[in-house]
Amino acid sequence: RPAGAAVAPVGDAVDVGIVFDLGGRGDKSFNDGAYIGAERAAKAFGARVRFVEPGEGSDREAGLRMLAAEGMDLVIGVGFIFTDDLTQLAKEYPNVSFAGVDFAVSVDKDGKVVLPPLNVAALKFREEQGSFLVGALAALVGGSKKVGFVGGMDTPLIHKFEAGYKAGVKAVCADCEVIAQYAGVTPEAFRNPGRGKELALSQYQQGVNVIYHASGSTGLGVFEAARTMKKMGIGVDADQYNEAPGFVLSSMVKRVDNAVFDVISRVKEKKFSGGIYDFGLAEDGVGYVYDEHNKALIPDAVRARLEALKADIVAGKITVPSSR
Amino acid sequence: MTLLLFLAQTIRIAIPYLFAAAGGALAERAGIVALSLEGYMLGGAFGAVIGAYYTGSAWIGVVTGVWWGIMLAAIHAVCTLRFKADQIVTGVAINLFTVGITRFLLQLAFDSSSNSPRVAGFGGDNIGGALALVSNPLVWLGLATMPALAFVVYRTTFGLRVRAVGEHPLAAASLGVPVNRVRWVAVLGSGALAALGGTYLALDQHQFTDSMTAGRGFIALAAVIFGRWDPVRAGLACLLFAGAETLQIRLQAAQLIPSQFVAMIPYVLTIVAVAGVVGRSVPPAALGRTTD
Amino acid sequence: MSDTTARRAALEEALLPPIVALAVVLVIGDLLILAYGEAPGAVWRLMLEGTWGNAYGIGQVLYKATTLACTGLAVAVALRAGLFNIGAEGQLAAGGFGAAIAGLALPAGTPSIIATPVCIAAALLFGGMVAAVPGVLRAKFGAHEVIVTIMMNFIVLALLNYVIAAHLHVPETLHTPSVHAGTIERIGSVIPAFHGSAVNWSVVVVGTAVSAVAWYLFRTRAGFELRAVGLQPGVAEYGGVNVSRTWMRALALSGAIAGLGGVNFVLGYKGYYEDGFAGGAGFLGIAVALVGRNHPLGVVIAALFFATLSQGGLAINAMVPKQIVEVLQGIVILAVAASVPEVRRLVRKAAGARRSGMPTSMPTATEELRAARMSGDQRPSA
Amino acid sequence: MTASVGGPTAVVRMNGIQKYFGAVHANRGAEIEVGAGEIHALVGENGAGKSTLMKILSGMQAPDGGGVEVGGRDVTGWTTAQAIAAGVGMVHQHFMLVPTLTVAENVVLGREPVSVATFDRDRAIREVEELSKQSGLIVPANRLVADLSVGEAQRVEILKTLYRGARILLLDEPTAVLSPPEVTELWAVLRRVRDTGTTIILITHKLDEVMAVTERITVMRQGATVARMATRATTPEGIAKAMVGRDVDLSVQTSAGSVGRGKGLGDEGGGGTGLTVRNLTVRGARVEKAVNDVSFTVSAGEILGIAGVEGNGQTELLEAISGLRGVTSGSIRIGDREITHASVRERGDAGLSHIPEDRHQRGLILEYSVADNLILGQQHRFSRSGVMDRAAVATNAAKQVAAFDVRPTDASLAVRTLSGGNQQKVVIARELSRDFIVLLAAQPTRGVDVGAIEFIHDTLRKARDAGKAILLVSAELREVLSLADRVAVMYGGRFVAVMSRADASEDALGPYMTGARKAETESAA
Ligand SMILES: Nc1ncnc2c1ncn2[C@@H]1O[C@H](COP(=O)(O)OP(=O)(O)OP(=O)(O)O)[C@@H](O)[C@H]1O
Ligand SMILES: Nc1ncnc2c1ncn2[C@@H]1O[C@H](COP(=O)(O)OP(=O)(O)OP(=O)(O)O)[C@@H](O)[C@H]1O
Ligand SMILES: [Mg+2]
Ligand SMILES: [Mg+2]
Repeated sequence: RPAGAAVAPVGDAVDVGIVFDLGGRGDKSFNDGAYIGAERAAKAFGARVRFVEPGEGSDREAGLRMLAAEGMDLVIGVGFIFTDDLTQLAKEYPNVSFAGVDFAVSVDKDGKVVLPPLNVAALKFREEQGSFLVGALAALVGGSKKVGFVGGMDTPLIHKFEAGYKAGVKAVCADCEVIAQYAGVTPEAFRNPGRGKELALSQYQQGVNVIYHASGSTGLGVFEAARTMKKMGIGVDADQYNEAPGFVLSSMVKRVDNAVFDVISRVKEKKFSGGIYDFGLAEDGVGYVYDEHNKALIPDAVRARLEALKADIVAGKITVPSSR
Repeated sequence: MTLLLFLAQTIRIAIPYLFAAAGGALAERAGIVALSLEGYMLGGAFGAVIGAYYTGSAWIGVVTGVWWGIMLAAIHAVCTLRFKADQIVTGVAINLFTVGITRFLLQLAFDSSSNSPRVAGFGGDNIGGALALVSNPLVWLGLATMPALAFVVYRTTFGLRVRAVGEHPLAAASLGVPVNRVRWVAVLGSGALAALGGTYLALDQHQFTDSMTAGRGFIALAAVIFGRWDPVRAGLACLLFAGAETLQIRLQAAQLIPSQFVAMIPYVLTIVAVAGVVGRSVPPAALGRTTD
Repeated sequence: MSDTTARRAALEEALLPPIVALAVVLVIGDLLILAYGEAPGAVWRLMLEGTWGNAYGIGQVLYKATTLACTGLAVAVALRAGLFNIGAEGQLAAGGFGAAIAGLALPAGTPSIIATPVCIAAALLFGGMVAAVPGVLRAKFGAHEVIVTIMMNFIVLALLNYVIAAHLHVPETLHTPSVHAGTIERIGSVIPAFHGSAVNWSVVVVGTAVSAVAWYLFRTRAGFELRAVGLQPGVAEYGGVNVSRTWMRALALSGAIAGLGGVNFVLGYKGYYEDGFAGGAGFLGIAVALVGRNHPLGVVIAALFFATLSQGGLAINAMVPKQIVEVLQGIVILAVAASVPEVRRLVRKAAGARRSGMPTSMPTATEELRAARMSGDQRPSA
Repeated sequence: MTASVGGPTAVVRMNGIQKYFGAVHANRGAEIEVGAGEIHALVGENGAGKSTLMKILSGMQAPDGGGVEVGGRDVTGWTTAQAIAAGVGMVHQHFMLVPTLTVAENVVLGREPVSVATFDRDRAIREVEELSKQSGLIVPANRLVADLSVGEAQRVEILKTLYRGARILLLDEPTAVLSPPEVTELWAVLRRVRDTGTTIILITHKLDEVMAVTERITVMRQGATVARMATRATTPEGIAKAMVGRDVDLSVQTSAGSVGRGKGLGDEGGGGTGLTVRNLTVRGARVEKAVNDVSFTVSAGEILGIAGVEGNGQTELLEAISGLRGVTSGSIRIGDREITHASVRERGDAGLSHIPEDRHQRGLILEYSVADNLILGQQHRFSRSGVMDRAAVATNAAKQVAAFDVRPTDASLAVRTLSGGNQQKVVIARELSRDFIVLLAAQPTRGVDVGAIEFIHDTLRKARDAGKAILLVSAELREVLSLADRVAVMYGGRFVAVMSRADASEDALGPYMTGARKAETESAA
C-alpha cells in the first residue's frame, strides 16, 4: 500500500486527488482548467484537493494509486494518457470514484463502445465540434481564402482538432484552403514555442490571416507571430486571450473546469455514477469565446452564423468528423 | 519575395544554432567536449526571462541570460578542469541538472510547471514580419558571431593559444601558456555564447517555456562537427540545417514526406559527416582529455 | 603487504565517490527543500517511507530499478570496451518496440513458455540493431560513437513515432494494441504484499542477465578481450584481439541489454508499447553506470539508488515539487564524476605513503608517451 | 672557462629536491650545480629522475621538497612562465610541438608578437626566419609542424628556446632521434650558443657524447645525485659505474660460438628457415614507404640484429611482420606458412612470438593481473569453448613467475604495481614460454637494470641455441653486436647493409647508419 495511506478522512468534506498530465500546473490549458475547477469546488463546498505531478510514464499509475490508497473519495486523471491506468485501478479500488479528463473510450470489434468501469466517469470533450465553430469563424473573419492550423505532436489525437477545424472552414467557404502543420514528432513538440512561431510566420506570409493552434506551449509562439504580423490567432482549451490581447480572435474552450467541478459536486452530493459524460456543444462542454474582449473582432453577422451552425450541430443536422 | 521570406526565416531559425555552435566550436577547439550546449541554452533562456521579468528590461535579460550560461559553464569547468571529471559524463549531467533546476525555479518563482509570464523582449510588437528580423539586435549579434569567432580563433593571441591547448596542452604548458586558464575562458565563453542562443529564443517569445530549447543544442553540436570545428564552416552548417528546417516548414503543408523523416535530416547528415563520407573530420587531438 | 595495500586502495577508490556524492546530495537537497519552505527532515522521511517503507514502495523501486539496471549495464558494458554509449534511450525504446511487435505478431494463446522468450529475443535484437549502427561506423570509419549514438537517439525516436502514429496505434492513444502473447506477470499476483506495484518477473530476467553479463565480462575469453580493448586497445590488438570487431560486438551487446529494459514496461507492466515510455531512463543509465563504477554489481546498487530517488520524487510531491529529484540526479552525477579522479589521486598517494621504503621506478607515464607521438590516431578517451 | 663547483658563478643550484608522482618517488634529494657558460651533462639510468629534475628547473613541475636557485635567486616552485622570463628554456625528451600549427606559430606561442590587439602573423614569420638564419637552424617558418621531419622538428624545439632568449638551456636527450650528421650539426649550434654565454644542461644516454661535448657531469641514480665529476677527469667506464653503482663491462660481449654462426649472407642460415621476408613495402604514418622493398631471411638458430637510428622503418617493419600494420606489397613467411595477410592471432599460432618495443603501448594491460598478462595473446589456448580456464591461467602464472624471477611473486597483482624491469620480465616470460618458431625482439632490455639485462640476453641466446629464429631490433648498437649472428642496417626504410657478426663493428656500421654509405648488394640479405 502506498505511503501515508493510513488516515481515513473525517467529516463529510470531499477528498479529491488530481494527477496532472505532462505540463502540469501553469500550462494555461487543460491542467489549469482542472485546477480551476477543483479550486472552485474547494471554495464552494470545502472540497479538500491534493495535486500530484507525475514524472515519467510509470509514475502516472503510481500517482493515481497513491491517492486511491489514501482513501480519497474521488481521484481524477487529467489527460487521455490516464485511460488505461484509470481502468485498471478502478477495478482494484471499487469503493473509490474515478474520473478521467479526455478519457479515451475504446470501441470493440463490432464497433460497439466499451463502457468504462462503473466507478469511472469518462469526461469526454467533443473538441471537433468546438474546432468546427472556430474553423467557421476563421474562414468568415479571415478575409482571405487561406486559413491556418498549427498542431503540436503529429498524432491522431491532434488530428481530431484539425479535422473539425477543416470541416468548419469548408462549411462556410468551400473553396478555402486550410494550411495545417505540426511542430514535431515527439512530446517536445508541445513545448517548442520557437517552432510554433516560425510555423505561424510562414503561414501568415503565405496569406493566412487566422491560425488556430492545438499545440500546448508551442502555441504561445503562434500568438507571438500573430502579434508581430498583426494577424489573428485562435487559442485552444482555455481562453487564451491574455497571451496576446488584441490578436486572439477567440479560443476553442474546453470547459475542463466545469466538468471537474461538476464531477466533484456529484461526489459531494453522493450522486456520482460512472459512465461516459459527453461534453459537446450541447452541454456547453466545448465552445468558443465571445466576450467583451473580442466582441469587436467578430461582426454580428458572423456571430449569428456561428450560432446557427452550433444549433445545427446540437440538433444533429451537422455531423462533425473527428479524424482526417 | 518568396526567396526573401525563405532567407529571413532561415536566418531566424539559424540564430540560436549560430550562437550555440559558436560556443561549441570555442570549447571544442580548446579540447573540451561541448555536450552541454543544450543545458547552457536552456539556462540562458531561463536566466533571460528572470532578468527581464524582474527588471522589465530585455537588455538586462540578455545580461542575466549570459550570466546563467556562464554559471552553468563554471560548474562544467570546475568539474572537468579542477577535478578532472569525465567531460562527457559532466556534459550529460549539466543538461539533466539544467532541466531540473529551471523547472524547480519556475515553480518557485511563478508557481507554474511549464510557463513563465510574459516579459519584455526583442521581436517588437508593432513591427511587421521582415522588419522584426532586422530590428532584433540579437539577430545581428548572432550573424556576427561566427565571423567574429573565426577572427578570434585564427587572428588573435588568445585564439592561437586555444588551438594549441586543444591540440597539445603539454606543449602549450611547456611554453608558459596557462592551459587551464585558457580552457576556463573557452568554457565560460562557450557557456555565454550558447546562453545567448537560449536568450534569443526566450526573448523572441517573451516567455520561458519548460524545455523550450527542444534539442537545439544537439543540432548546434552537430553543426560544429559537420563544419569540422571551423567557425565559418560550422556557421554555414547552421545555415544549412536551418535551411532544411525552413524547407520542411514551407513544404510540410504539401505533406510530401512524413514530417518525422524531415526532422531527421540534420541528425542523418551528422552521422554521414562523422563517418567521413564528406571528407575526414578530425577533431582537436586533445578533445575530451582533461581526465588523467 | 603490498597485496593488501593494493586491495584496500582499490576498495577505497570504488566506494568513496558514491559516499561523497551522497553527502553532496543531502546538503543540496536540504537547501532546495528549505528554499521551498519545507522541513528537510520531514521530506526525507516521507521519501524513505514512500520507497523502502512498505512492500508497495519497494515494488515500485524494484520496477524502476529493473529498467535502470538494463540501461546502466548497457552503458557499463560499452565503457568496458572503451566506448561511450549515449544512445541507451533510443535502444531502450527500440527494444520495447521489438517486444511489442513480436507480441503482436504471435497468435493469441501462444503459450508463454514460447512467447515470452520470443518477445525477449526481439527486444534484444531491436536494441542491438540500433546500437550496431554506431558500432559498425566506429569500426569501419572511425566515426565517434558519442556523436553517432546521440544522433541515433533522435532518429530512432522519430522513426518509432512515425510507425506508431501512422500505423500501429490504438485510436485516441499513443500506444500499440495490447500484445497477444508473451506478457510477463506481475509479482503482486503471486506475492500479495506487492499488490498494485508494477514490479514483475522481468526483474528476474534482468537479474539473470546481469549475472550473465558479469560472467561474460570476467569469466569468458570474449569478456577478457573486450575489457582488454577498453583498457588498452593497442595492447589488445597486439594480443591478437580484433579491436574493430570487439567494438562492434560490445556496442551490439550494449544495445541489446538496453533493449531488454523495454521488456519490463512492455511485457511486464502495460502489455503494449507506448510512445515515450523510455522517459529518460536511457540517459539516467549513464549515471547508473558511472556510480556503479561499470561493475555489474555496482550497476545494480546504483540502479536501486536512482530508482529510490525517482520513486521518492513522487512520494514527496505533496510537499515539494518533484523537480528537486531531477536536480539531485544531475548533482549525483556531477559529484561522482568529479570525485572519481580526485579520490583516485588521493588514494594512490596515500597507498604510496603507507608502503614503507617505497622504491623509485614506475611505468613511464603513458601520457608522455602519447604526447611523443605527435599526431596519429588520437581520439577522445572515454 | 669552467667554473669551480659551488663557486659564486654557479647559475643553477638545486638542493635536496624531492618529487613524488603518486606512489613513485622520482626525485629523492637530487642535487645539481651548474656554472655559468658551461655544457653540463646529466646522466643516469632510465627512470633515475633526470627529466623530472629538469622539469622542476624549468617550472613544468613543482618540487615537493628542496630548493631551486637560478642566478643566485631562490626560485623554488616557479612557473614555466616565470622560468621562461628568467631565461630558462627546455627542450623536452618528447616533442612539445602542436602539429596543427605552423612552425612560426609554435615558436612564438605564449610570447606572440601583437599589433592592434591581434596576433601579428607576418611578424612572427619574419622573426622566426631571422632567428633561423642567425642560429643556423634552418626551418620552413610557414609549414605545418605535422609535415616536418624529425630533424626539423628538433630544430624547431631549439628555436623555441632561443626565441625566448634562453640563457640557460636544458636539453633532454636531444640526439635520441637524430641521425649522426644532424647530431654533428646540433653540436655546432650548441657550441656557438654556449660561446655567447649560454649555459647548457644536456641529458643523454650516449656516453661518447658526454665525453665529447660536456665539461662537467652530474650522475643520478634512483632519484638521488650520486656523483659529480669533471669530464676530463673521468672515463665512460667511470661514468657507467657511478650510474649503476657497480663495475660494468662496456666492451662488447659475445657469447661463445656466436661469431660466425650465421652462415654468411645467403638465404640459408644454419637450420631450417624461420622467417622469410620478400620485397616488403609498408606505409608509415607520415611516409609512403616507411619500409621500402626489404627482403631478408632469419634462419632457425640464428639472431639477425637490425641496427640503425630510430625512425628508419624498424618499427614499421616489426609491426608489418607481427600483423599490426598492413602491407603495401611483398610477402612474409614463417617456416613454410605464408602469413602476409594473416591476423595477429593466426601469426601467433603459426609460431610468431613478439617482444614489442614499447611495453606500455603494446605489451601489457597495466590494470590486468600479472597472471592475465602472462597469457595475453594466447587467451584462446587458456580457454575452453570460450570460457577462461582459470586454473590453467594460475598454474601458468606460477610457473612463469618462478622461472623468470618476477617480483613480487603474487600473480594476482595488477601489472601496474610492478617495477619497470619486472614488467619487462613479464613480457619476456610470456613471449618465450609460448610455442614459437620466430621471435621478434624489439628493444628487449629498454628500461631494465643491468642485472636483468644479462638475464634477458642469456635467455635470448638460449632460445637461439634451441633453434629459434630471432629478429632483434635495438637502439643499442652494443646490444646488437653482443647478440646477433648477422647484422643488418636499416636506413630510410631500406636494408643498406647486411654483414656477418665477424665483419660488423661500430666503425663498419656507422657509415651505413648515417646514410653515408649505401649497400652495394641490396637484395642479398
Ligand atoms: N608524470 C608522471 N607521472 C607519474 N610518474 C612519473 C611521471 N613522470 C615521471 N614519472 C616517474 O618518475 C620516475 C623518474 O622519471 P624521469 O622521467 O625523471 O626519469 P629519467 O631519468 O628522465 O628517465 P629516462 O632516461 O627514461 O628518460 C620514473 O619512474 C617515471 O616513471
Ligand atoms: N605504484 C606501485 N604500487 C604498488 N607497488 C609498487 C608500486 N611501485 C613499485 N611497487 C613495488 O615496489 C617494488 C620495487 O619497485 P622498483 O620500481 O623500485 O623496482 P626496481 O628496483 O627498479 O626493479 P627493476 O629493476 O625491476 O625496475 C616493485 O616490485 C613493486 O612491487
Ligand atoms: Mg626499475
Ligand atoms: Mg627522461
